[in-house]
Amino acid sequence: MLKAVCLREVRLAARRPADALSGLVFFVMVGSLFPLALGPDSALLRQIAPGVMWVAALLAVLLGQHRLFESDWADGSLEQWVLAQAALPLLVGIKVAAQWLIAVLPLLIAAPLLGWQYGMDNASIAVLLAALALGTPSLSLLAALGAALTLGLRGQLLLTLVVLPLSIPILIFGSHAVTQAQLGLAAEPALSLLGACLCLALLVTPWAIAQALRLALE
Amino acid sequence: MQNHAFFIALAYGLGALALVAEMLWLWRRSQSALARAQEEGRP
Amino acid sequence: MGGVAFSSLHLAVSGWGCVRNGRVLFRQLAFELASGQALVLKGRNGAGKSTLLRSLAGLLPWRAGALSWGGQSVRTSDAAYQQQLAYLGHQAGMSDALTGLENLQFALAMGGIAWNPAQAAPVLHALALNEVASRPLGRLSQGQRRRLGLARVVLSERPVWLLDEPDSSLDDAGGACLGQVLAAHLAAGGMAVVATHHGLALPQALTRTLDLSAPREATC
Amino acid sequence: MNKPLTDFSRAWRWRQLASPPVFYQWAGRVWPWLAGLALLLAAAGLWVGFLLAPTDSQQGEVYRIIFLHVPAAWMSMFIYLVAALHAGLGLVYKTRLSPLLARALAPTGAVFTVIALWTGAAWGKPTWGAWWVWDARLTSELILLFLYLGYLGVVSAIEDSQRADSAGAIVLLAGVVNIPIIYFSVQWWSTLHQGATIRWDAAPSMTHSMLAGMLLMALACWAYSLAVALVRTRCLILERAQEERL
Repeated sequence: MLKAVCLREVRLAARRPADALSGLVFFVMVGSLFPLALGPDSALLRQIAPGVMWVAALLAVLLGQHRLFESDWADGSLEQWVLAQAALPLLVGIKVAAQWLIAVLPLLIAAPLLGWQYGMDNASIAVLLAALALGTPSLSLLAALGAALTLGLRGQLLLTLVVLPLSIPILIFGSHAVTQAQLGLAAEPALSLLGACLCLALLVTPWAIAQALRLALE
Repeated sequence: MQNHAFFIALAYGLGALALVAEMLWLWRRSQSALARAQEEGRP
Repeated sequence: MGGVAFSSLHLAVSGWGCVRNGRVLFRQLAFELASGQALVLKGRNGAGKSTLLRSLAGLLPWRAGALSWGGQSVRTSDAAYQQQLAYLGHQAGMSDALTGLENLQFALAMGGIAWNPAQAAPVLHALALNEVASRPLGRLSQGQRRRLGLARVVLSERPVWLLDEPDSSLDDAGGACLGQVLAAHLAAGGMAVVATHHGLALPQALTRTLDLSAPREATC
Repeated sequence: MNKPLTDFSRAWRWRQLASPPVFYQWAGRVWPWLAGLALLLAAAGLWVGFLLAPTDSQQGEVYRIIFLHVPAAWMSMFIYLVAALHAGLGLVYKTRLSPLLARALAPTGAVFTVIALWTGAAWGKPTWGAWWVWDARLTSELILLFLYLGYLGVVSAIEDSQRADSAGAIVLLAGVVNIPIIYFSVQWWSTLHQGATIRWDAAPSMTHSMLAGMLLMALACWAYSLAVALVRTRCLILERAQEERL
């Protein structure tokens, strides 16, 4: 079951690489736009780096996931998922995890490059990576919830309206962890809070997503 | 000190405006719902 | 063809009513179905055939009435009941970007069935899918997609088939093949509910017909 | 929220109210009284607030915005919780009335959130010298407005009313689970980025008449919210009945 879902997601991503990589491209481009708009003042750039990176990552995840269930819904696969042997929340969880590996993990690989562009030191980049690794799965789950709730509806604005308020804590904890590291202070409290948010998201969202998908099928 | 009156008026005026707008909107909505219900008989 | 025999089964529906988009499609619907029997749903467009099938599949909550499976009452999304179902809707339930075989393998894995080429080959052959199954689904015709959907249902080894116009966009040979597949499934002790506008090539003794555009008091 | 707090003895009759036709009749009888009560209480509250309460020694007259600001902020949070409670009931027990109540309450909650934000801004400009400061309470209130907008957006975008109710309930419940976290994170964030402009100790020390004015206004807001929610529920019941008959 786990293997089948992952294999399918990987195959789909391989057949349509543009969809999978759009989040990465968005992340890098938005990250590169800020210095162009603000000027090359390295002290300023270093100061805004955590915030910019986190906002860019948040928007990239939202953009990448907003059509997560769209094609499955349109071609009837989702109906088969409901009738599958495994429980729907489990399947949904696996799908989101696979999508995170495919679409969001490249962001983490690209994040150090952006970090160097902004003049961050290596220790803060390590914290940035840890924070992104703990925070983006929660963002993915929330975005998947938004995608399931707005399945088949017009307008992408609705998804952002639903998901952005819910993702504010992750944004705050995530960028705070990096800021702390830049100031040479302990980042662990913020990282543990991110981990706690992830645990909560893992516990709650798969069921909520499954419920929303059932509603969309009615 | 005298421009405090201005801010108080601003706060209460726009607050009242928001509530009145909500009530008007609701009034029109209930009128149209009632009218349509009476076209088709009692609820 | 399937090679699986099902033990005796019983599906009963009583006093059913469904509402779709605020409109009552049918009420006080009742039927019973045992092993080896098929129910053919007829009716004009919009009479509620698809709605009935979707609520039988537990995808749509029914508004009134009861459904019992093997004598036990079933709620809307009962996992144990839903795992007895093979549902074929208007779409094949397969992804355009994957090949037919990949789609089939995935669908079977989701149903908890290991892919067995020896078992699949005769089914694919009977449905004339041998050549096309390795092409991406997006390049297949509607009829070929329909056949792949049928192959999924046949290979799913599930006792209750819910087929929503399986004969749409099938050619004559496909229609005949559908009849054979259904007859084999019924002979193995399965049951089927099929919505169709055309007749099915099935023995009269095994099929009942429910006309949803007829007055609702008529039950079967 | 939808029930009168007066007749505890007739608890069994409350259950009947869960049926939309009964509720429709009941709400029709009750809402004019509530509206009248709201007017009376608001008049009394404003009278106490503007004529009886003394001028604050530090802020002068401008603190009188508090009589609208604080009740509106209370209502905005409370209505969200009640709406989420009803939405959850509707989702779990499939009661027919609960989702309607949630939908009827949400717009009023959003209006109160806007009022709280607006009066906060009008209060902040003369006292802090800025229309907006990134303070924890203001920021949380703004996020609450976003949550309301998300709910209203989802509910109005979905055509099928059953799906709209349930999807809206999921949005509301997700918000409720998240509100403590949001509140905590924003609190944390603002203590870390403490701006120098805000001094909460500059808030007026309450006299009895100030407190009385605020409580009267809060009760007026309660009565207003109840009345408006009842009327809106009546509208929704009528609209649903028409939908079903189509």
